[in-house]
Amino acid sequence: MAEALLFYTLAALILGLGVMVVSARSAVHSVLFLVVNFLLVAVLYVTLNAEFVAVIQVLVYAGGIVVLYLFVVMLVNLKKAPERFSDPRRLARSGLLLGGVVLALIVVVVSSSLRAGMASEGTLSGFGTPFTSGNTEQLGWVLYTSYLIPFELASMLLLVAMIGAIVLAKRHLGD
Amino acid sequence: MLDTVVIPLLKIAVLVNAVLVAVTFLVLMERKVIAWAQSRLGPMRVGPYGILQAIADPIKLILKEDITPVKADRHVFTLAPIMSLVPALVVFAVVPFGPDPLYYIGDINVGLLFIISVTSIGVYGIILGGWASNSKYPLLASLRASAQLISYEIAVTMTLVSVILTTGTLSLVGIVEAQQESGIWFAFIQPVALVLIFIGGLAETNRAPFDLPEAETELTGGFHTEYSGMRFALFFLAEYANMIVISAIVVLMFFGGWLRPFPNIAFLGFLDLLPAWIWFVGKVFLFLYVFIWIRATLPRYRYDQLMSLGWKVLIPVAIGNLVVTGVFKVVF
Amino acid sequence: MDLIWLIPLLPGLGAALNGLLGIRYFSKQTAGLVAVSTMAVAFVLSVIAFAGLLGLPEEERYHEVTVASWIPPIPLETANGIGSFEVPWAFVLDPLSGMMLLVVTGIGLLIHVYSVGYIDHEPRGGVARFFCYLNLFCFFMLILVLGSSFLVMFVGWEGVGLCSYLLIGYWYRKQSASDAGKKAFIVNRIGDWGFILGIFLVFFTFGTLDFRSVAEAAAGMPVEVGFGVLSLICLFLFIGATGKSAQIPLYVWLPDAMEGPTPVSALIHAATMVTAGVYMVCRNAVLFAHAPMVMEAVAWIGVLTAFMAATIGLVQTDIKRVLAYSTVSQLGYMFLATGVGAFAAGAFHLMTHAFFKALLFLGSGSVIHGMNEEQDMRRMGGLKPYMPTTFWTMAIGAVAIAGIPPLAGFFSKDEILYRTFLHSQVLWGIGALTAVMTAFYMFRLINMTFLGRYRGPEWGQPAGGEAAHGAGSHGDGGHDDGGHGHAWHGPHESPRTMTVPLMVLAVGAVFAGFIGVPAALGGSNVIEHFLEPSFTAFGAFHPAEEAHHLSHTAELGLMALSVLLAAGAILFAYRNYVRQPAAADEMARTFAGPHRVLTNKYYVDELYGATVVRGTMEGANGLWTVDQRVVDGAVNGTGWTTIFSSWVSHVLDKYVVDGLVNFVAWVCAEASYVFRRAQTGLIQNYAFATLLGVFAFVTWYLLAR
Amino acid sequence: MTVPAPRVSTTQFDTNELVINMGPQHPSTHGVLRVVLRLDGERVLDADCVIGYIHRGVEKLCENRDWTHIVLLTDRMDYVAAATNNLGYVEAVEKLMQIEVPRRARYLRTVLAELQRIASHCLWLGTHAMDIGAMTVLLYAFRERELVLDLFEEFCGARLTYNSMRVGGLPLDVPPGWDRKVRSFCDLMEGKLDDYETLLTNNRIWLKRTRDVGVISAEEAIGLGLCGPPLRGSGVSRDLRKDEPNAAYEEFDFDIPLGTRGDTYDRYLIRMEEFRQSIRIVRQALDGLPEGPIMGKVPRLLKPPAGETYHAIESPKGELGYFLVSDGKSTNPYRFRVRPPSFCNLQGLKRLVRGHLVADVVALIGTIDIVLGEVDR
Amino acid sequence: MLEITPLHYSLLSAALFMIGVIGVLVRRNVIIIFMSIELILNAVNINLVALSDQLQDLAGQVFVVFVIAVAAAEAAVGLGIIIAFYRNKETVNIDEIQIMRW
Repeated sequence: MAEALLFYTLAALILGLGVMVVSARSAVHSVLFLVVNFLLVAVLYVTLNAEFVAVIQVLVYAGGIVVLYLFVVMLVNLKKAPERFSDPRRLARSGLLLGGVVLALIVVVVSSSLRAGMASEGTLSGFGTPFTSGNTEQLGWVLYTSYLIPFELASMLLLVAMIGAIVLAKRHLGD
Repeated sequence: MLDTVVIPLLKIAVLVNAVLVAVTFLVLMERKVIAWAQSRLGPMRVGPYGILQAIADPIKLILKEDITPVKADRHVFTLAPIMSLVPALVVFAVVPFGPDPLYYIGDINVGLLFIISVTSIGVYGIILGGWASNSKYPLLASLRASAQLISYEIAVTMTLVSVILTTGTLSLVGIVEAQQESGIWFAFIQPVALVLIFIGGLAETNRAPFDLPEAETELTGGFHTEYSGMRFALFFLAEYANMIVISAIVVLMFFGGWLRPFPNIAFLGFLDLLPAWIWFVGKVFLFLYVFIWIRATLPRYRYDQLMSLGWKVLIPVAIGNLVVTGVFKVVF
Repeated sequence: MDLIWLIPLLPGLGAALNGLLGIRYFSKQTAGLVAVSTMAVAFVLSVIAFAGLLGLPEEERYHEVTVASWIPPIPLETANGIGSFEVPWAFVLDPLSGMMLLVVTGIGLLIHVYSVGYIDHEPRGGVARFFCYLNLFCFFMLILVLGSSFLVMFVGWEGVGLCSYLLIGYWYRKQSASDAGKKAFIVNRIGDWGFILGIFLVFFTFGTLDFRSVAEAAAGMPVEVGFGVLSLICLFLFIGATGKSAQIPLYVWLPDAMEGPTPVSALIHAATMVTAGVYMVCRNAVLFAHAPMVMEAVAWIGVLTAFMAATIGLVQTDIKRVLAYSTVSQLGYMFLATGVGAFAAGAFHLMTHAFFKALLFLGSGSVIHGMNEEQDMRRMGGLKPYMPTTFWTMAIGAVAIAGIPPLAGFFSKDEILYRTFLHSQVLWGIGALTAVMTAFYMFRLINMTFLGRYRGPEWGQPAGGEAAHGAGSHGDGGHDDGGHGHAWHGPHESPRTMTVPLMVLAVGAVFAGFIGVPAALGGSNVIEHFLEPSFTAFGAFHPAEEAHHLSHTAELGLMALSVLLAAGAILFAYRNYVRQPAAADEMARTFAGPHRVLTNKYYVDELYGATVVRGTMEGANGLWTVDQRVVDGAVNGTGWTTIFSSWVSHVLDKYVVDGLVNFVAWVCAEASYVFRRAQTGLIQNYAFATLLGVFAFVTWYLLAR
Repeated sequence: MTVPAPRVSTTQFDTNELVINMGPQHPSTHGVLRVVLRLDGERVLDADCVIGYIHRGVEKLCENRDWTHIVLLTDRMDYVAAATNNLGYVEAVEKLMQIEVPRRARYLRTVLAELQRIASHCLWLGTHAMDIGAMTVLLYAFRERELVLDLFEEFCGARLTYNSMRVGGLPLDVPPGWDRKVRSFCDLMEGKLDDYETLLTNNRIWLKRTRDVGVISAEEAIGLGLCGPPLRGSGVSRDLRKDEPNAAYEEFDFDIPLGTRGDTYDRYLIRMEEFRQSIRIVRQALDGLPEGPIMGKVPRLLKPPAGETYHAIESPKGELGYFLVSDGKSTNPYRFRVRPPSFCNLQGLKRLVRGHLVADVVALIGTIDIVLGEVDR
Repeated sequence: MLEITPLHYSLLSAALFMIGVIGVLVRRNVIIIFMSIELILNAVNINLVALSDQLQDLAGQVFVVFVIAVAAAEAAVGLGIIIAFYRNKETVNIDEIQIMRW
């Protein structure tokens, strides 16, 4: 009961904030909604016994990436938002249309896949590493054994991205 | 219901109040300590030896007019101090004041990561405060502050990893217990890490000599130039609460938390006459004193020097420390 | 004596010190000290060497020292088959070079000493530069004198020419001085052209350049009756000599060379360098003796030069120019002597002339110095009370050059005239007339300068002194302004460093002649006897043999005549310029035409300007035209041809090759108009298309299952 | 370090160029100076000083006072070094009137001027250190400055605007025992100086903030007309106390410290050494303090002969010069003009800050040691 | 309804995904488009974590870690491009980023 309440509350907030992110006029407000959204998603992760992922979500997403967005928004600091020129009704219209299309698509996919999944419920659990709450150690173990090479590749990716970002943002090459 | 809801809520209420009161007295302590360092007396008028100044200051701030600049983004302007203070208070949820579960609200297995991630949220308060003021000095200061905080956070996190390697746990209670088992404070095992975290802590709390975001002489008041009244007080509270957090982390990780000195030497047992939480608070205040002492002594870094210190000294040293720790861990 | 190579080396060392270090670091005193001390040591060494030479028996007085090899043996074609061209660095000491050695080092030393005083108001670097040049000059002059072969001599010959150029142009900021330097240098080049052709011919003829070998070979040849190869050699060599020794037609540079500092004029353009030509002829006496036609030419050119220069000297008013023309004139005497075969007399006159002409130049320098750089005699007069030493020493010099016994000039000049008389009365007549004129213009100089009324600028009060200074220093544009910081306080005697050399030279001018007292006066003509080996010893030829002697009485008569004429000229000059100053002007008015010609130096400079200089420039223009039209025309024609052919290639490339390529591109471009409509550039369109694609795919997937 | 000329882009849009106003209300502009900074990020592209906020027309006021009354107006220019201002003025008038000053008065003037220099430098040290963030030094320096002010108070009764000198001498002799107090102050001050240096001289952060900041070469310093410690910091030996001695300076033995690099740290070291040299001079003056009158022969009504004079002394800030013209008829100056060192040194600020960071601007304002009362007059 | 099944999480995820897609397709501000992409990634993460819990397989959480790493890289490079573009054109309107069209 409490669990359901918590889930519905969180889901409502997450979706509401998502809508706010997409529809906010000011980019700064958009960023703020995004932060709160991510924090709530982190709470959701905690309910799903994924404390480590939750903390990472807060640390990397909320504490790192979104700060970067905020930085850029402040740096760009537009006097006029690009949407000022566009027709709000066109926005709503196309948004609804697109929303319908996408929602239909997703519902079809999810329901069909779930139907397939329920059919073979017996095999749903039992493969992979079973875990309990407080699984950080296990996660580390998996990450550094089975997924070692992808992990290293991810770090490589981050390094390349870092260098690329510096090169792109540096004002004068050769300075 | 009692155990899961009422007692935690009570603990939270007590803790928040305790922190806030501690902050007001910390301000008084800072004024007094610096005054003594500078051969003057400090506040002397309100109450005996100015002790009641700690109460007078908040009253003054609450009663002052709360000004919102015309051109400011009002919502964000209001939100910023709150976003600054809340993470500072939330962190205390995992800080153990003693060995007994009574002394902490929760001991989660990723406690240390929790602290790091929550404190990283505190940046928003500063950035948004500077941005929302719609004024040049605060904007400059907030850009400085955010860059500074993110930079030093990397160094601090890197250093924490080496401590985690030593303890094998992310739980703060676990870290203290590990020190009890090994019978020695980690300050002696990880001295480099201690220094790094202390310096990084100074920078993360914007304290001298890294108090650039609020360098009065350069940027008038820093990111909170346009703030007044209670909203200013919230920033103020957040800063001092953060100081307490950093001191608490340092004490927990390097100075045995609530443990008395030499916890395994029996004949010093009389030291246990003092309750554990007194030891903890005493150590925390010792470090707060060091913070204040440094502020009275050192000049301020320049922005570029600060950044080069962070990136070119602290981070490499932290990585080096991590590597050395790892090697020791593997070899022994 | 084996150390004679040190003698040139010492001034060379001094020059190197002053030149490399002195200009930057030495004080004036140090620079002077270095120069003077090296010269003093050189002089002492010379005296020692000369004494050693005297100690040898007469027939062995030829000492050759080879210092180092220079040009290794190179086989070259000569008249007598393949010869070996080899020249060592060898120096020779014989009576002739010994005498010259003493003259160069002795007089050089005195002039160095004098220069210390004279050059004192130059800036520091300038002094060192001056002494560097002066020492360098002595270095080359001594190489010239001591060289044992034509080529070594030529090194010295060119070196002194260079130093002469440098020193004439010492005040290089002054236009006239640098022009004079260039003139001297270029005129000398013409002479050097002759000299070097002579050297080629010598080598081609004899297969060697060593003086002694050449003389021995030449002595073995018969005296040429007509104009043979020896005559050609001698003619070329004599052209060289006329250049260096300022004879017709190449004398024009010497008067202009007076733009240099006075000690330079004294040393180079009176005492030493200009006599190099005479010395060279004397050195090759044997060769010349075998070419009588050239000898005759030498004699005539010499006497004409002497006469012409003397006439010009009569009317010049610049004190140094008078002396310059006098030098030219005296050099003419020397060539006259060599031309008539009296080499010893020529060399003797060279030596005595060095004394009194150096004396006169230095005296004039002293006057100029005392008169604050004033050179015009018309602005002098009555200087005797102000500068007694200068006056008396200059008077001695003038008497000596005028040929009044028993001073030096008398003996040497009368020896020449006597020998000329033996050769040809016409030459003697011209020579005697020249002697008279010499006496006249010398005393005109003395009288105008020292006697009579003072005509120079006023001096006195400091303020007036400034004005006088301003007026008096018109001629010293080459000086740095700092040099004359002090006001001029009237004519004054020169410092001791300048008067002492004057007095020493005066003593020389008085007594130098006594080594050549002729037999007619009861002497034994020591000098002629002493020099004889240099002209004859290594050959069988004795030029004096064929000459017939006059009686002593006749000789005495000739002497008396010339003395009387000289005395008369002196008196005439005294009357004209001291007793009745107007008489001179009157005379000039009476002979207005000749006076103008003489004042303008026979218009020789203008003649040269119109012919030689202009001719050269026209020729150069002509050559330029040829270059422009013919040579460049050919090149441009080639270029034009290339351009045309490349244009043809370009047309092919552009319309044929590129046309194909462009056609393909055009087809592509036209085709793409249709397809590019799909590319809106709006990312969201693309994203939407992607989304639709995904939707379609998933739908198909679900339905198809 | 040479600062390259800032690249001014016209074609390319620059996201970070920012113009900010520093002052006139700003904690580090030492009064009411306004600096308009053009920034590229944190880097200063250009700076313009706007002055005149406390212009009171001192020069014009002086032309309407008689010669004696002017002394107290000079107090109001460099109000932290009033005694040296008085000294320059009265000496200028004495030069104009050719008044002989008694030896005792000249000695006492020297003592006062040097004590004033110590007080002024204390103020500079405190504020300079405060600007860079070392707050304790400010209070230390003010503590010692207080002692100097006490000495002045005992001498003339005032603590800031002393009005302490008269044309021809001093208004009054020092109280008995004053010299003993000055001596004990000197002894105390020496120890305190070591305290300051302990806090700053070898402090790594202080070195980082001042070394190679605001470097100016000797040629540039001369070209900008700098004077005082900023000039000497670049190695130019120019101190009017040595070069054109006034008061009794030629009778004392002291050194002129010179810098080598011309940066802020050198200027700091120079002023620290000047503290010590001032103490040295004060001691020598007290040792040789002659007895005798303190006023020369001066007429009741000062009426200098017609003429003009320029007299400059070395104030704590640099060359402080007075140009006075008297018409010989009235009892007022016909023209009164001051060459204020702070004004001249402030011209160097534009050059000094270019290329540095915003944080250095306050350090550089501090290092040239201005007093706006003197700049604006 | 009161029992929370993976279906609930999937639907939440799908809805969030939809919001993100709409943001990407509708907004003109490039920065907001980027933020919408972050929303999409978060939607995916929710799904991964939920199914990881359901299936008791840590691979889902590992994937989340990788997704976050990729998101960080994407944000860094993407924002670098935006800054560079803004510096040249002084705009972040995606409709104006079309100079490579034809």
